[in-house]
Amino acid sequence: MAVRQEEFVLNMGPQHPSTHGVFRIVLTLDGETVVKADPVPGYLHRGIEKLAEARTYTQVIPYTDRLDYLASMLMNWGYVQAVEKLMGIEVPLRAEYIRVIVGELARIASHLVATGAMASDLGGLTGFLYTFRDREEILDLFEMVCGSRLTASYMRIGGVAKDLPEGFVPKAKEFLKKFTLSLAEYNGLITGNEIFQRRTKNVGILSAEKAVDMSLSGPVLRASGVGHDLRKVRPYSIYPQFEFEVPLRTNGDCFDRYYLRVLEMAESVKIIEQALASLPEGPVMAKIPRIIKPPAGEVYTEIESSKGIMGVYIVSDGSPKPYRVHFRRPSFINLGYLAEMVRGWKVADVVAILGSLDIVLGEVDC
Amino acid sequence: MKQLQGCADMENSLELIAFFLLAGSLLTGALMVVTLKNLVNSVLSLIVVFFSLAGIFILLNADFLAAVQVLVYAGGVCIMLVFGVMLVQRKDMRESNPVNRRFLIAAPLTGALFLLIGLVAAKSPWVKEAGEVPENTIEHLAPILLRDYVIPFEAVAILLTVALTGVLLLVKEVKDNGRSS
Amino acid sequence: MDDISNVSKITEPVQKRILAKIAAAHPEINVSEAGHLHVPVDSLTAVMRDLKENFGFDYLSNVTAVDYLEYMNVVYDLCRVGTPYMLHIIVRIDRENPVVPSMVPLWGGALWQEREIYDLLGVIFTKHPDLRRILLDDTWEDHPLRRDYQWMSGRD
Amino acid sequence: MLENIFVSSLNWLKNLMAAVELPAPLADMLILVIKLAAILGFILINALWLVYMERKVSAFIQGRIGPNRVGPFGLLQTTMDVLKLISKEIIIPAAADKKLFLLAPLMIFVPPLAIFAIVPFGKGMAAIDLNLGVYYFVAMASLSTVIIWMAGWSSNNKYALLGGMRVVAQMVSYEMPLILSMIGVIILTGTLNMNGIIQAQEKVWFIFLQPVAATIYLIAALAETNRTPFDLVEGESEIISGPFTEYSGMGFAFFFLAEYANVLLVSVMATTLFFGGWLAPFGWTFLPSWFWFIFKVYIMVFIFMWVRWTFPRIRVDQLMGFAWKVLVPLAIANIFLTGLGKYLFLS
Amino acid sequence: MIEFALNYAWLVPLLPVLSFLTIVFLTRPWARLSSAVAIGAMLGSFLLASSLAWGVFTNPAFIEEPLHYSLRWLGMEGFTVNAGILIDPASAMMLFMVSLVALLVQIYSTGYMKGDPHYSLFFAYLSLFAASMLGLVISSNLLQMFIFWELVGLCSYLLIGFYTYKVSAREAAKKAFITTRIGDFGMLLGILFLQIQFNTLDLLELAAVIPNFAQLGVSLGLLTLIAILFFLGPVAKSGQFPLHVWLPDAMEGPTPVSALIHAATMVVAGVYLVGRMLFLFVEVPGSLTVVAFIGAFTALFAATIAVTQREIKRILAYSTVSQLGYMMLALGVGSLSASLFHLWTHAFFKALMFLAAGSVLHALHNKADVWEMGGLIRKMPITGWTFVVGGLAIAGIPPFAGFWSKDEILLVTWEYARHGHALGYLFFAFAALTAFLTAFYIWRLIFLVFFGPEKANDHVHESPLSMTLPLLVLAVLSGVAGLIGTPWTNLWSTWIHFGDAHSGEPAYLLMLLSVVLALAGIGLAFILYCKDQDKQAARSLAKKYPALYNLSYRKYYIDEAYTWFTRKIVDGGAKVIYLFDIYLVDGVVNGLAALTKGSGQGLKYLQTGKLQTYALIFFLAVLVLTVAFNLDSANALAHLGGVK
Amino acid sequence: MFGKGLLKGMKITMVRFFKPKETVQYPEVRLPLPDRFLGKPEFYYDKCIACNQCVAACPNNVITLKTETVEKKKIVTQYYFDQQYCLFCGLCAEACPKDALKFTKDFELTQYKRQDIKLKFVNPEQVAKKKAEVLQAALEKQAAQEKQAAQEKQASADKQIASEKQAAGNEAAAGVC
Amino acid sequence: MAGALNPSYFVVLSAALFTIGIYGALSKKNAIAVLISIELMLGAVNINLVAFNKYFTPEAFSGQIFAIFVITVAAVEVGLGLALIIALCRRRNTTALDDLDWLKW
Repeated sequence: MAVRQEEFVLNMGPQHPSTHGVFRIVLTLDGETVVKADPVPGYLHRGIEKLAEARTYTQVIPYTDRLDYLASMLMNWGYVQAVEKLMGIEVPLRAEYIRVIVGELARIASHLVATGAMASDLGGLTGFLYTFRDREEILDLFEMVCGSRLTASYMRIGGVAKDLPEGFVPKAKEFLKKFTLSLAEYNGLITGNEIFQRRTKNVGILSAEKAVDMSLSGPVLRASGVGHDLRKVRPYSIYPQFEFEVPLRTNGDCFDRYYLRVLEMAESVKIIEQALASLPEGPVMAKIPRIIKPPAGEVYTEIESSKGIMGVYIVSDGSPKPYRVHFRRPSFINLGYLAEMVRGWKVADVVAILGSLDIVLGEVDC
Repeated sequence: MKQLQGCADMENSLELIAFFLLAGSLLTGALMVVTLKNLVNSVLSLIVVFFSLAGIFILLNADFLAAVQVLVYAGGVCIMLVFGVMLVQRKDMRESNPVNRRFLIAAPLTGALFLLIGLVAAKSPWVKEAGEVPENTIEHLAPILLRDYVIPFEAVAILLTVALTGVLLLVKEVKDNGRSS
Repeated sequence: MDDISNVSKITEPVQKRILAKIAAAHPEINVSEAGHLHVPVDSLTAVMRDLKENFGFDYLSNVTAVDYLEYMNVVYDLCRVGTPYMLHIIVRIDRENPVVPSMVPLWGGALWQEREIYDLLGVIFTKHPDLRRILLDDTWEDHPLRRDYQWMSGRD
Repeated sequence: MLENIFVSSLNWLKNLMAAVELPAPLADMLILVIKLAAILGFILINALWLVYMERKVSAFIQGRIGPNRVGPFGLLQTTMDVLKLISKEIIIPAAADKKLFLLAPLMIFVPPLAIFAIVPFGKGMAAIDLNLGVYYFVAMASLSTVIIWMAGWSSNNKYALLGGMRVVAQMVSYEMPLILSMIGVIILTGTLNMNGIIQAQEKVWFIFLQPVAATIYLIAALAETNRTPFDLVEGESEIISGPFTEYSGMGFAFFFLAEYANVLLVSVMATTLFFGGWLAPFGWTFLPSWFWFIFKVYIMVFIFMWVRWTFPRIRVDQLMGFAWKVLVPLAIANIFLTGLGKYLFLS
Repeated sequence: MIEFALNYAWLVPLLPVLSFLTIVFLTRPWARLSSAVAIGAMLGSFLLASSLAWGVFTNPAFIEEPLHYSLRWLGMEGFTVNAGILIDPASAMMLFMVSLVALLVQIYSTGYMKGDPHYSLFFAYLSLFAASMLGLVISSNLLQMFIFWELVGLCSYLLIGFYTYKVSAREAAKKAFITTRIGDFGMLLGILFLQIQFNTLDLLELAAVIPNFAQLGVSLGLLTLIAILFFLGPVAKSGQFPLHVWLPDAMEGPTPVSALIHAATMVVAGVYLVGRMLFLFVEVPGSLTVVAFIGAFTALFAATIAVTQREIKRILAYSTVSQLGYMMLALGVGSLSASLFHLWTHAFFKALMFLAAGSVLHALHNKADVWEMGGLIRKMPITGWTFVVGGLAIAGIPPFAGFWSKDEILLVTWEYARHGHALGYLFFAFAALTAFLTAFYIWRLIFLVFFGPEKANDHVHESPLSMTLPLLVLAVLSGVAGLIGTPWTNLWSTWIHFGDAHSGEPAYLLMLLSVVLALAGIGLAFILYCKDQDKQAARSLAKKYPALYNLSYRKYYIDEAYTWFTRKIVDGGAKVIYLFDIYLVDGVVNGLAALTKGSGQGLKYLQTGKLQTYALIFFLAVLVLTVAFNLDSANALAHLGGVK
Repeated sequence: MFGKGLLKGMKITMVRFFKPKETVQYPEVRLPLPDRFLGKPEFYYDKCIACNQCVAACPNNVITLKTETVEKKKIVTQYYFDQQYCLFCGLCAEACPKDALKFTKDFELTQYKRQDIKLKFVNPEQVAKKKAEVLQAALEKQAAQEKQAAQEKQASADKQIASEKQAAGNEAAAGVC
Repeated sequence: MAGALNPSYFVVLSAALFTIGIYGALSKKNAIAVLISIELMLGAVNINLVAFNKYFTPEAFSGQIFAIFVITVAAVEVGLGLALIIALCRRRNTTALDDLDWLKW
């Protein structure tokens, strides 16, 4: 309705049901239409980069868990990969396979949260619970592997902490079989729902040029039609060995960003199936010195995390503790464009757009 | 017979009680409408007025009219007014309904008017018709409204349509670029 | 494993060629052994514009800074969308007067990253449209990611 | 025996009053008060039970178990919740309009209560058998708009105000299709009396004669009760809790229970208008009429809950657009067709 | 069908009116639908008109006794106007011709105007124009005719200025409107005089009473005045000499408009009107001579201008002016049938040439300079060859249509001269020279545009079928339309004539002369513009006689003269009047106003503008009045409340 | 078109309505935990060789290890595990060469008092026992004839324990504050 | 019988309501308040109409029907009045009737 006359300021957050954590957006509204938005992050800032400077290389790993805690495996992976590159360590093949398996599982888990949260942001709470039901199974698998459900700390410099436990492979296969059915359920309940489509299609449209300009990455970028997935574009680990597609959508609206994640989950399932089928035997740790002292120098590596490009920049001064660690957090950079994206949309669309960006505040605020 | 008489008495006194209750709330509400400082409160007490009015109508054997009153006024007009108030008055609602200096003249004038009409009403010899309002008003109203008064009825319908259109045109926002929303 | 080495077999020479080309185009750039480009701060904007417009590095992946106590480095990582090629650009700046031209006019993606660096390291980006603290409180003093930052209390 | 259990007990009460020689008007009034008290009790108990039912239904749909600790199967859960809420402090925001803020939760029960007075719960089981039945429902139902708006406005909170504005826009818009969908039924029956409407469905329920009207009614009823997919008024992921944001303790409990009272109300109306009210299906009159009525109402309530836990929320402009561009024209077309049909086949 | 057409002739103009209304109010957003509506209506009109024409021409009774329906339209004391329709052979011919050309032009326009943002509107205007023109043609009454006359003027204005974004188009539209207004003003005065003097405006009645003007007490001088005033209208509308300036500028409109309005139909309305009012002119000695003189002069004058123009449509426009002069000349020498015959044939070949020119412009994206074209016939064969047919027709090469009508005009002029009118020889010379020039400039155009070396126009291609189909139809008509008026089968003059039917026997010498003149013109054009690849001869000729060339190229500086006239004379006069106005008239008025204002100044303070104050006073008054009127009588209160 | 997706969704939820539930009643029913579960840590005193590697491995300085050198052998006298700062990363257990530190499956870590969160794994008896063992071994190694000297040493060790106890008590009191 | 209701009760009630309405209409600054007061006056009229209908022409229902028309017209009036006020407010940023005097002098 047209409540014109005065614009009024609505302080959304830091405690709000759909800001996905402690995050605040100061919205200037005209009626229900957003005129201006000013996102205020930082409520979850813990200074992980500073903390890392006081810890040995290995000790940083548990802290990376706490970046994107929905896909902690991938965070671990991004960090250890950087250190490995700095030191020039060759990771055993079995370890790479395990990394791919748990990494893709983590990607599925993260996308499940995004999918469910998107549904619940739009008022469909049931979808949220359905996705969490399946996410629990992935977390069970993680628990089997490393003893933790959320903050895995599973990867080590030079490999992974432990070999896969007994019974993991069959259980994972069983999960994948079940999960394919679950995907159909999400598509029926959420994707195919006309109300959901009305709420998300052509809302918060992001052009490909703008997405590249704003350094957006991950599903947000690919939903705008830019096929920049590091697993294909700059393959790391053993991704070239697997056959999978990088799904692309072209409209760049909320629906595309949502649906792209659903499609990516299906692709991840494919990758895991292949990896499980061809899992080689062998050690899971490379031979590394007891005290990790990388040579002085700096390195920047990137992996494709569930939210986008996760980059790690490490400066070493030759001591056992990193001189400087910087994480390029995809959520943080993706969120930088929120203010532009929500302008001109309704309050309800702000929620949808924020949900479709899929941010994790642990990662944003670092 | 006596029983019946008592019954009628009872009925009458109940009616009277009802009348005074309704009239009391009606007038209180009306006074609140014109005296309250907050316009929103005024509008909300208008709802009280309309409800009491509906009660009076029921007392006057006009139940259909009472329902119309509630539907149109309490349900429609008041919401419209509330919305209108919100649209035009955004800051400081507390003092939104002030009185101007003219009330110094208006108050005695209206008092006199009331006295005049009251006097006339009190002194008039009311000659009551023998008949009673039939029970089932709606069945009697419908044919009259749609047969004898069909032309005024249609005229009012057209009036409503035209007025609605006019309202839309008036309120339609003109955006800065000259196009209307 | 073979596949991976194949990939790097293809990409590395190309990457080197790109570096050589850039070095040829901009003599002021010093290409290190590890393939990092050391760009003087004065010619940063020009070099970056050239890299974006003529070399096709259209994606600013990462911006950060490092405090070396004597000086500071601002580090940029560029990449070409859809290709594996990346550039690692290092700009040395004065620690006492840490001023760098903002990359926001070239890449909107620098918007928040530069704010973060300003917040945590105190590097000032000229012509940045909205240089405020982003993670820390507005009333916070000093910049915690500098190496000489002393924190008041806490376990570490 | 079962059929008349309520009616005969009331008659017994009447006889008792006659025996003690209470004056007739007074006795009538007393009877009416008793009836209304019974209805109030019915509403409150049902509201409590419906909260429990909603929690169970949502849990079952989501693969959970739901409340199961307090009492058998958690039946006493909501009772305990209400007790807890009653014991909580009533917090009034400093900037609120105190009188209205306190008045709103009290008033919220008035429209449902007033409407339930005319609902025929079974054969001859209406507290007041009003001629204007349906019309009265429409008139009264429009009131809750003002009350919820009152709550939103008086809270002096931006989310509450947004919610209040939404409630006005939404409920006024959806009243149109709601009323228009009823008109089809009224054309068929020729009466506004709810008993009359029920009795007209002896042969066939109006859901079969008026499927379009029934659909429109159900959709509009969802919107009128502010339930998903039309729960924009509360819209917890957008505007926290809308007009109820600032309410705590008992005020909140009132609104919460009133929502279920309203759900019950629209279900009752749906049952009456389209599902034959207290008429037994297939002639299964071995169960009393009031049982059938309650049974059907609960089926309707279940459908409302089912819908709520399946769908996401619609957006404000889509909501308004849907009402004015889809439902209203459809309802008008339906009225036209009904009139035509009646003219062709029944005259 | 014929019966129906005769009875419902009023449907002919009504159908386009309906299509106009439909397009404007209903189908405007849907371009294709709009054009379909317009063409459908026009087709209906055409079918009706053709069966009407068939009915009229096959039934000799109608030729002598026109069909005439009328009904009372305006009526007041001493003044009654009947509106109606009058169908005689002339109007039947016009109906047929107008509806046919309009139909073809509309079909053509679907291709030509494709993609225009105001596509629907264009068809609406065309429909309105067709309706007005058809209405004009069948009007039985001068007032009615005048209304349609103005309506066609309005449509012409709208359509010339159709490209509202072009300054030149807007200017041209204004020019056309104002210029024709001068003539219309005269014509309106003429109509008023007729009404005053003869108390009727019905054409048939006027035809009956005017010959007896002397008995009715109307002086010859007045009648002469009426005739001259009347003639002003056609002079302006048909672009005769002093008021012809608007017609070439009117080419700023879309080409179909030029073809329909400024070549085939509207501009000939003047000729038609003079033809209709011939009974007036014959009564006034000398007036016909004026008509003839102006016609002859215009013919030659415009032809000389056309020789040097560069824009393709401008050449055709001057050609139109010239041909209209021919028609006027024919009327002036008293031959209605020759005039209308030329009108008939001219409509086809000129419409054809305009449409073909439009096709060329369409293909060249509105590059209009003929010097920049060339060799187009290879790329646009249909357009080219139909244009050639048009050129042959206008040049007067037998057996194409133009030959017969032009020959007829030459013949009647010659006979006019032979019958003792000294000026007749001059007219004949003018006509003959014009015939030569006509052939020359048209073929100059053809050679420049369609033959010769190709210019750099790579992407030129033939126009779509919707555009070429009308061209083909018109080409066929240009070829054969004259055959109904050959000296051997002179059907035409048995149908349409004023006074006695002209029974011409073929004047072979004149025919020969005419053909020779035409061939000479074509030959000269061929030598100068086709054979000579570099056009050196043409250029050197222009260089050699710069005065002549410039005079022609600058259109005899008539526009400049008019500009000078309005600037100096009219503005000067206006200035004098202006001074008078501001000092004398305004002085009085201002004085009065000051008086009023002064009194108002004092009283205004009663009006506070505060609504509630008024209401307060109002209620106070009610109260006071109630009390005052009722307290005096004893039982006032009871009386007041006396409800029975 | 409109409505098909809605009906499909309703079908899915209806099917779910009748399917078995996913959740379990927690205190009564417990899901099996994997072996690697990182629950409450447990310290095997006897295995510990006081190498301090777990202390070094912990990113958060959770572990404090107090040792005493008895007869050139390090003896753990106290092992604090400050659970409130633990990240449960498992690096300590991984670092332990003797598997003296392990994480159990016990995940109910809540305590009513804050000081209870800080785990003290070593009780004095164990220390005493260990010390005794070490001493015993030393004694056995040494000549049995130095009984007198050993007796004295035993006495001094007892004293040591007493003071240790007191210190622990003080620390607990400080924790409460 | 003294107790029975007669028309004068209603007429007096209506008079009271009417005068309150007039008072409001004359003395309120806010245009919406004036509009509300006018509604009160119309309500008073309706009381009279219905009361007279009951007591004088119970069978004819003219009073009730007129009351229906009055209610309808009143709704129209409020709608249009509000629209005007909103339009005015947009333009002049005031709802005070006294400020709407730019037609004076």
